[in-house]
Amino acid sequence: MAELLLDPDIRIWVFLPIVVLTFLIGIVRHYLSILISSPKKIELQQMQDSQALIRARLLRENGKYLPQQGFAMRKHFFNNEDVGFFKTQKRAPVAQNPMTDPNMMTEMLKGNLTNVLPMILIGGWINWTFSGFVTTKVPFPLTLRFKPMLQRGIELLSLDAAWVSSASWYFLNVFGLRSIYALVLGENNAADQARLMAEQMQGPAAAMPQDPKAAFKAEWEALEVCEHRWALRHAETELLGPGLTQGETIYHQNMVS
Amino acid sequence: MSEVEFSTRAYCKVILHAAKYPHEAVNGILVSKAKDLEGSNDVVFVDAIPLFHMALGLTPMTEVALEQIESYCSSNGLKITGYYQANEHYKNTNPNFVANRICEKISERFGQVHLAMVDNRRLSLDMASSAIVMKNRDKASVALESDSTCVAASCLLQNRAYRLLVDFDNHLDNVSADWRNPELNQEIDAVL
Amino acid sequence: MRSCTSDRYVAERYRRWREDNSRNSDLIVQLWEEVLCAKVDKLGDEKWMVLEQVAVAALDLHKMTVAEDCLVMLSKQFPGSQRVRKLKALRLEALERYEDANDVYDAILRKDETNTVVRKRKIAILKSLGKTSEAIRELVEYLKKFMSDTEAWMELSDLYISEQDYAKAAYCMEELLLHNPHHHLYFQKYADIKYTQGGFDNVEVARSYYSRAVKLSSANNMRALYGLLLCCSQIANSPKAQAQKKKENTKIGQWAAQCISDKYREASGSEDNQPVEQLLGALTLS
Amino acid sequence: MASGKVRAKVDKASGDTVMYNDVAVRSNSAVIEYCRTSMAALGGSTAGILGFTGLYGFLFFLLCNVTLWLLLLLKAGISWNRFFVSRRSLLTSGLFSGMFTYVLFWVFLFGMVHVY
Repeated sequence: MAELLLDPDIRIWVFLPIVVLTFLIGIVRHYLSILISSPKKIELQQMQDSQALIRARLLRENGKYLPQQGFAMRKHFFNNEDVGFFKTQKRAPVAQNPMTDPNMMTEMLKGNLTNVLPMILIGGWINWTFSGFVTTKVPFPLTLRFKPMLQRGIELLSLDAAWVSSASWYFLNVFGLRSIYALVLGENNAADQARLMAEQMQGPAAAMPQDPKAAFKAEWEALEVCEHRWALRHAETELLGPGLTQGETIYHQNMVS
Repeated sequence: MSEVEFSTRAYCKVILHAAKYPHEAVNGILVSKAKDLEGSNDVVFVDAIPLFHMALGLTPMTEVALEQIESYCSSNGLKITGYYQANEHYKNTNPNFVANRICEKISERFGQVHLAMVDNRRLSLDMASSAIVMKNRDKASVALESDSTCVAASCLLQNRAYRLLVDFDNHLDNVSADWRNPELNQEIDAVL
Repeated sequence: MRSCTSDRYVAERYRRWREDNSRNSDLIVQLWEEVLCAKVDKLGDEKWMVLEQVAVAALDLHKMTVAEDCLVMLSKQFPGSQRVRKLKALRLEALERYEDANDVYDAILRKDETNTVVRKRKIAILKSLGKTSEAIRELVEYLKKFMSDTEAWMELSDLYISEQDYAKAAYCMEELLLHNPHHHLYFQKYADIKYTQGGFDNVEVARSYYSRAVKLSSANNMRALYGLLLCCSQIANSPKAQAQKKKENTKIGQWAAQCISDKYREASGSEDNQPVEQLLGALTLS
Repeated sequence: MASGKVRAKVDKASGDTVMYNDVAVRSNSAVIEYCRTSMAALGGSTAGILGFTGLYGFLFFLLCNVTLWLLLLLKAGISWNRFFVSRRSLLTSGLFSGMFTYVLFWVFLFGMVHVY
């Protein structure tokens, strides 16, 4: 196959700048989002609901470590028909339209401002500035299937699939620098476009506060069927090993037989 | 009316125990030489045994500690004659239910028991005067072994000797820490 | 060069204390005065956290000048911050101006009613005024809203103990067990409370929880071992217990006693520990 | 009193319940993730500069990973089970995300040095 010779200037003016730019843009995004994001304000009611739900869940999971009475008292507190927490606390269904809440609106606007806008702008700008270059070659052979992925922006049928165009190189960087951001900026940084994109796909539904009424109902049901089995019934036996009571059970068996 | 006297060792330990845990209530046991007590109304506390700084209100570990101290005393010619407590509250010097109950328990087994409360307001780096108040029915008066006792206590506080002090809670956390405080005893003797 | 490493080392220790929530007030202030005070600017962003930590420690030791220095620096940097306001209120508390402190806390709560720290401070003021029963009432109210605040449950448990209301104290400890069912200290403390409460059934419950604590700590929790021994000896000596139960408890008690004396032998290095042996003799009953 | 949340897991071999400190486990795995990313970046750069192509590059990646794994085991010592839940997951977890970083650096430095 004929080797392609690239102009070394492409290396200095296209190949390298794309890497540096993508990296720096990520850093800037991180700090920008810190700058303009405001701490989320939580309503007292919301907090109480979520803490009650946590407590009920823990009761279901770890209730076996309590004595029978302690468990029954708590279950009564949550689930009693007349005075139970889940029965008496009435929560209005959450408003379906986020547009009615001005707080939500500004939050969404801010989110868009840091996520979507720069992505479109910078992606477009890079595409426009550095379009049409063959920048590099991947050091391993690839099948033709990869051609549209790696050679965006250049339509050369005869070009080997291993060559990478500038636009594709940019996208490779966007996704590949992910773990480097984690290294440089720490976990949970805002520079990660790929993660943000995934969030965008799911749409705003996931960001909506959960409906406490439905959650209470679900938790009530789960707790209703939860039976108490004391995990410490044989605590001593476990401690001493099976020797202590096993002798006695064998004895009983002998008695029966 | 009987006279109560603290030896330097006992007094310093009480003070250091209160100083080691300034944010918590502490308590402990005071002991006297058994043979000094015969035919005399006066009590001399020769040593103090710091007990707890956490969860004073719970009995199981107190029972264990009293058993251990009792057997230690009986094999060393000592006798439990007193109980001290420093409250969590800065201004409060009144014995609470813990103090009363432990005193009752002790007096059931060993006869008369003196209850000493530490007055937190009088704890300071220079320890000018005795910081101990007796809270018994017969209102015994307190005396210290000598004038140098206060000086010794202040010296130890400034040296941060309370970091050496081991109470029964420390002992339960780490069995090799000795609640008889041999190290601290040496330190106290050295200061005198 | 040396000083540079040493103040970095101090900052490292500070960070560890912050993360562990340990209250080493005297060490913090001592290190601050000896090492960090002059070089605080080198710490970068961590400076403000350190200043807050030192301010609280200094208030704890009633070193007002140190605390005020920190507070001045903090309020210069963060003029409108609620967190700094809270520290200022803490200073008022240290000066025993509880009314003023309470006013500041109320003002913060009006702005942000979910601020749990401030709510708890208000309860702490009640406690430091000696109004235990009021503190309990307020804390119960607080817990109705913030049900999974383990720290508050712990405090409520201690308050109930100081009021000798062991049944309620035990209820609070149960809450901690729910949150952290693999921690031996909670099991041990729950058992302590149950044992203090007294009565045959409670002691039996205490025995189970002590056993669990022993198991979870791989027999390293001395309190749990002693507690197990006490429970067993009490049950075995009780007239209510049946013969088989007595036998079983004697056996467990002996096992616990064995563990305890092993521990002591380990610690003292083969030398026999007379008081302990005597004690075990006294406890392990007929 | 308690430091961090504790999680329990039943050990299948002995039927014993083993306790984990959740916070500690998570911080350990975060540190491992750091090591892995750095290793992938450095390994990728090395492969690019040395000019490995095709299969050799991927073999070099595996080599790097195994070396890192051995080094970690060496560091953890005999008591590895005090720090990590399983030894194998130390090798396999995050292999793919590491690969992405590796390939990026490999392509980048290969391009810089050998293509032009």
